[in-house]
Amino acid sequence: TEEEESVKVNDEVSIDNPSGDLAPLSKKTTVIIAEDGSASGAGFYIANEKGYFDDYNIEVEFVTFANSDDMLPALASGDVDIAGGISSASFFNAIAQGIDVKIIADKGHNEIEKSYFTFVIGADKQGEIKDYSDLKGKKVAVSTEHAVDDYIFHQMLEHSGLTEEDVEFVLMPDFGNMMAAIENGSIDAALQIEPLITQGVSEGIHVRFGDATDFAPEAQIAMVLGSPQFMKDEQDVSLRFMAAYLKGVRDYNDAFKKGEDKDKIIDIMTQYTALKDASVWEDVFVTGLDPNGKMFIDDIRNQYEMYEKNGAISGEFNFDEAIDTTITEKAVKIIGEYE
Amino acid sequence: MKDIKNPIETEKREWRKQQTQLRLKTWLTIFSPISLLLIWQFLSQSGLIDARFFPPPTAIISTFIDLLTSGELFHNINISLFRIFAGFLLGVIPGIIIGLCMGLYAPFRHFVSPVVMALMPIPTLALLPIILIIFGIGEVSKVVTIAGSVFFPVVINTAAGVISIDSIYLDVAKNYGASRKDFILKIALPGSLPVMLEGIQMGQAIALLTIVAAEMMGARSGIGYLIWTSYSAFLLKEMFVGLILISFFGYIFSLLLRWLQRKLIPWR
Amino acid sequence: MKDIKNPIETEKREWRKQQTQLRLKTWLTIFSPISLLLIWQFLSQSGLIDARFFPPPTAIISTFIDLLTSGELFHNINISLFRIFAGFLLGVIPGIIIGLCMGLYAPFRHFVSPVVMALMPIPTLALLPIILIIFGIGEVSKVVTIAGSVFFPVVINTAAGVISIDSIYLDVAKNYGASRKDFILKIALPGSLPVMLEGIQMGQAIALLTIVAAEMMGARSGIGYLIWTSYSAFLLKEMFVGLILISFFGYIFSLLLRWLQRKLIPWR
Amino acid sequence: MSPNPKISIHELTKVFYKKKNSVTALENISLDIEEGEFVCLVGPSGCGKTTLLRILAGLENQSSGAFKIERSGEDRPNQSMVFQERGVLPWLTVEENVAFGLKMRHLPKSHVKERTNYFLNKVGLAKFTKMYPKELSGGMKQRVSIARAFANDPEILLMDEPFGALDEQNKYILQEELLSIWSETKKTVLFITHSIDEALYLSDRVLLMSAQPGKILAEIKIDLSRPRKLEDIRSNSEISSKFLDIWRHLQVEVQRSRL
Amino acid sequence: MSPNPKISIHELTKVFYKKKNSVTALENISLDIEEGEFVCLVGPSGCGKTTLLRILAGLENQSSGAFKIERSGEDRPNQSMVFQERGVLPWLTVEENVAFGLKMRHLPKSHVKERTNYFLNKVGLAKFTKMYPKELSGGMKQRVSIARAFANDPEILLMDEPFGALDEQNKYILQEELLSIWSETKKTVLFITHSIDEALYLSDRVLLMSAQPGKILAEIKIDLSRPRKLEDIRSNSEISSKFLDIWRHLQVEVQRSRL
Ligand SMILES: Nc1ncnc2c1ncn2[C@@H]1O[C@H](COP(=O)(O)OP(=O)(O)OP(=O)(O)O)[C@@H](O)[C@H]1O
Ligand SMILES: Nc1ncnc2c1ncn2[C@@H]1O[C@H](COP(=O)(O)OP(=O)(O)OP(=O)(O)O)[C@@H](O)[C@H]1O
Ligand SMILES: [Mg+2]
Ligand SMILES: [Mg+2]
Repeated sequence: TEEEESVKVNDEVSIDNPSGDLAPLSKKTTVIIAEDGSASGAGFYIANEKGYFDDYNIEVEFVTFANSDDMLPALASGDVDIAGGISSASFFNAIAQGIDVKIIADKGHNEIEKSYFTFVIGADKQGEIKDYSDLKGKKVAVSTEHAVDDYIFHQMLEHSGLTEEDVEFVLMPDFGNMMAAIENGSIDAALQIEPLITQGVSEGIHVRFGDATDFAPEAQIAMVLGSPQFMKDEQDVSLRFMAAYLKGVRDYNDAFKKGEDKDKIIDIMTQYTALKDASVWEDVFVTGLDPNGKMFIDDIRNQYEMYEKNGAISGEFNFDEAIDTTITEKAVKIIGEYE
Repeated sequence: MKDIKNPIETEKREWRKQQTQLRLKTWLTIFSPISLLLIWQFLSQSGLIDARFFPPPTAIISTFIDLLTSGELFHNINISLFRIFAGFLLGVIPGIIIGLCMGLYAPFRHFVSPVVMALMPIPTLALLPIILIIFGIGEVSKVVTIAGSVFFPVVINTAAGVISIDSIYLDVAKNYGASRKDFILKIALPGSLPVMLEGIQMGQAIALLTIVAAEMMGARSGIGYLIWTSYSAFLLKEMFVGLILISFFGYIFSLLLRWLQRKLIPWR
Repeated sequence: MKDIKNPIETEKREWRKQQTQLRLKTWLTIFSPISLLLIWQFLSQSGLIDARFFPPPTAIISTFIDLLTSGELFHNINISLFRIFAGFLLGVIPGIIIGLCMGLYAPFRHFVSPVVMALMPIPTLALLPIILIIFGIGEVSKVVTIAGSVFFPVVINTAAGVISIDSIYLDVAKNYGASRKDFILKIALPGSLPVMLEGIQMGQAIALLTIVAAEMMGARSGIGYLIWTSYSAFLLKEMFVGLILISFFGYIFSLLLRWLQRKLIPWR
Repeated sequence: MSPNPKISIHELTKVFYKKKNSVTALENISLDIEEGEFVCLVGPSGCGKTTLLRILAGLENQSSGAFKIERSGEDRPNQSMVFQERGVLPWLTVEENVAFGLKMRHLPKSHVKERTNYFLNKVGLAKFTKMYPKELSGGMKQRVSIARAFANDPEILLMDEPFGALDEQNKYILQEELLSIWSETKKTVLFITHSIDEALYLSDRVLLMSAQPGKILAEIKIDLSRPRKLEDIRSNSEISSKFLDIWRHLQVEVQRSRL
Repeated sequence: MSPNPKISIHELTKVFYKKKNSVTALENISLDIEEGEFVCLVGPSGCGKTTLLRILAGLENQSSGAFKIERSGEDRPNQSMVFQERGVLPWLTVEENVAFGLKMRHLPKSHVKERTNYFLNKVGLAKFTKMYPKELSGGMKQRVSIARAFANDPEILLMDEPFGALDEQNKYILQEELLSIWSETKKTVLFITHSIDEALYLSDRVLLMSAQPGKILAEIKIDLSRPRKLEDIRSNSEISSKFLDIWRHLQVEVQRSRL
């Protein structure tokens, strides 16, 4: 549109720049990132530690929220520029209310057979629950309603041929609580997340139960969200931010997929996340982060349609407007495709 | 030198003036929340405050009516009231018993009070995981969460109430040969009642403050659940309905307790 | 007929007996938390309670020392103490001013009290999003969260304190021709101080209870942050360190306030 | 003195001991009180009057010495005390307060009811049975306290300045009432007062106590006929000289205790 | 009567009106008090004594009638009141309490200091200046209250049963002190009491009030020479007969108010 064109973006590339591509910003700019302390922020952490943001004269500041829904008001008001969130009805509702937040890049999907976000069952339930259909009549804890957790839960039900009535859905907003609830037998299974999965396994609380990619191989779990001001009015910054972020994600992939410089990356992860034990990082199924920032957009649309079908969406809006990957694509073009 | 005639007329006029003032004050009490709501309505509609985050009162009321007619609200209110009442009782009764024991037996008091003092400042929110481990996710853990936060003010005030009983009443009891049981029932319990009831009043306020936290684990209904799921789903009108309900019940409960106070301590 | 000789000796013996009992009670007060910790240690080590959820005190202490030596803890404590103090002051000072005004001016009281009563029962946790919208994610919103919960007990008790001043003192002030300013400074303020300080004490307790909620949004440090991120990451030893810190500061603050009470109302 | 006094106190001493610092409140008090006698104890503030009463009432232990209250053989409590104004239990109604002692002894309901009503009538509170003490005037509260003590039917009555806080007119009415009940029940009474006039009006014998440490300085027999009238006492010059006697004694003691 | 009395009260009436229900507390009180006179007001409980004093003190408005306090022309307050025991401000020290009236008038610091010390010495509290009321006995608190009123140097002094709650010996000591300060300062004093003995000992004139509605029934001049001694009063048969006079008057009123 006209408005977008009016924003002049300095996207000239020169090898002489500290980054080897885009020129640094003339003025030091602070970008505020909202996090919930999860490992899926790896791209931000690594880019920060490795100086990719510095190269563009960007300074990042992290703030932590209890969950991604709490970030929305802050994102809408411009208090934070970037947030890591999950797709949820609340996100779409907020957009419908005029809070113009954009989904811009991948921040977490399950790797085939190595899901970081998947079901676990109580360690003592292994004899009882062998197949998804054995969950019939069981209590399963899910951390949100009308959000990606719920969506995966429903995918699982569909896959196993069960209906909503067959399984008792237990809403439990805290993943830590799920560990406690499994341990004392309050629930039989839970849709749990790394690194709690690995921790719980090693402590004998629960065991992995199948893998989420069995029934939802292409589920988009977490996304990078951008504030409207940041995406529209500060494209100089957002483009550089995205370039740096993707460099961080690529280092992450190099480390966990190719084993390059793994110690350094794990060191960074122990610094930024609550999991301080480097040896445990060797065992966890890490979050899948696409090196080109690509998302499963069709899956996000499926999720949205499910929330709408369940009556969780109030108000009208155009789904496509919620997704804006132009900056990400431009950044990939500038730093090149990942092999 | 002032000189006024007709004493009764003078005082009657004075009294009428006072009555008018009293009525004015009652009007102020009614007018104040209404004017606040009107200001809110105006600010919200005129866009001076963000209507996305502060929907105008009329919109909240219409949401309220929608929820009410759908019957959903009644269910949520019922379940929350049950939890609040049960949690309240489960906090108050042991609070009174342990408080009385603390007041009556100095060694017990010295043994228990450091533990009470150490546990009291710990936030309910931080205790949720421990409650969950011990009591599971059922109704019990919600009731226990509320009970836990009600317990402390009651136990502390009951013990303080017993200790603060004027020693002359202890002398009276001793002089008239009260047995241990009679002493507890006729002196310690009624004597500590006024301070104890203050603790219970505080406990009631805290029970309401805790309902959201209590309904954060494994709940599928309740006012607290309504509030935070509405917020999580960014349905702010529904959230405000929940907040107003809490505030309304706070008012009802404090009326109830004041009534109870009048019944239980008619001698005050 | 009983007959005892040597009155002073008898009483001396009696007094010594009492002293021993007093010392015993002090010992009980120290012994009680220690014995509790020992029992916990035993249960946890022997596997009678789940050590993964209730790590033994020794393990918690060693985690405490680790955190302490890494310097991380100091930073968290500092920032939380700052937030608590700032929030406490920001709640107490307007609380006292508005409470005094409510106590002194009946129309103001009638206007403000319905609003205060309506807002009081609303849980802090439910107000977080609204606070966030208004005050952003910086320090301000954390301080405001604490201030908001401290404000209510202070304002209510200050107003009650002013109202409860014995009318004879008002007569004294009037009889001796006190001006409005003198009346506020010499009668209303000192007269309401004891009840006001009870409100402040309650506010202090609530400030601590709120720190976890306050540090749930946009924080990167603090004891509350330590508690809930530790728990989210299932690092229960760290969580217990946080809980113990809260409890410790609760103790310190109540000592401080008791000292302040002695200084401010020496006439009690 | 009769060989079997109702109350006999023998060399009673009370010391309050607190960390190196000991106060002798009573020193070698020896005293006999006859059955049915009305004895007033007068002395400067802090001389140990209350302490003596509390020892007799079993609320405090003596440091040395002994005392004995002769039992009549019937099932009645040893003593009952009438406290100052605050001794009425605020959470019990007038009726419940009067019945308190009887209920503590778990006597049959009908008996409790009967005695309570009898004494409520005696002190003129029959119309106020269901009221709480806060609704009563100071004088009415003291009536409750007196009715409670008499209803309990003890061997002896101990009264610690029961009328100290009342105004003179009310005080006089209550004194009259007390004498009337006393003359009916013929109880032995030990009565503390600050008022010489009160002591002269009420008692058979006035005991004068010294300032700390409390000793019995002198005793003065009042052998006016009963029922007494205030007019007689005020116009009787012998009583006037007794008043001045006691007054001078106390003046000396008060001066001494102020030095 | 002199043409210019210090206090002149003319047909003062006070009605308490509450929702259809009106109580006439004072009815047509007319009264003159001379400069330097010590007048005692005696009457049954509830007859309106306190109400009269409160009207004079400006704490209550009369319903009809008028009163006037003659001004001496100097810069001094109209009146100061000595309240019952509770009138001492618990949060001020002895010194601050005595200085209270002077400070409210914002007098120079040195002047406040001087007058405060003078009256603290007068009532024998010089050693207790920094103490809080809770540490004082009842008698000492009344001393503070009296010193505060006198230090304020008002045109007249109003005293509402200042010694009502004290024991007899302390009461006598304070009465002596009061008379000594009064004779020095020559203030006009209106003093309420329940005690006939107190009225006889202190005043130049005793005013007798009737039960509700309060009227002045009679006045009795006491023309004993000063300084007076209790011994003289007790042995003086004229005073005895005045005592009985007042007593009978009050008896009638008390009986009347009980019906
Ligand atoms: N529990 C106690 N501990 C220490 N000292 C005490 C105690 N009770 C009384 N005393 C002291 O014993 C002395 C006598 O006190 P007591 O109360 O018997 O006096 P009293 O004659 O009743 O005085 P009053 O006429 O003022 O009531 C006083 O010096 C008092 O300080
Ligand atoms: N504020 C008031 N409202 C209504 N009635 C009042 C008020 N103050 C006093 N009265 C009534 O006026 C009458 C006189 O009261 P007041 O206190 O002056 O009596 P008093 O002579 O001082 O009695 P006492 O000797 O007991 O102190 C009483 O009947 C009382 O009930
Ligand atoms: Mg005594
Ligand atoms: Mg009066």
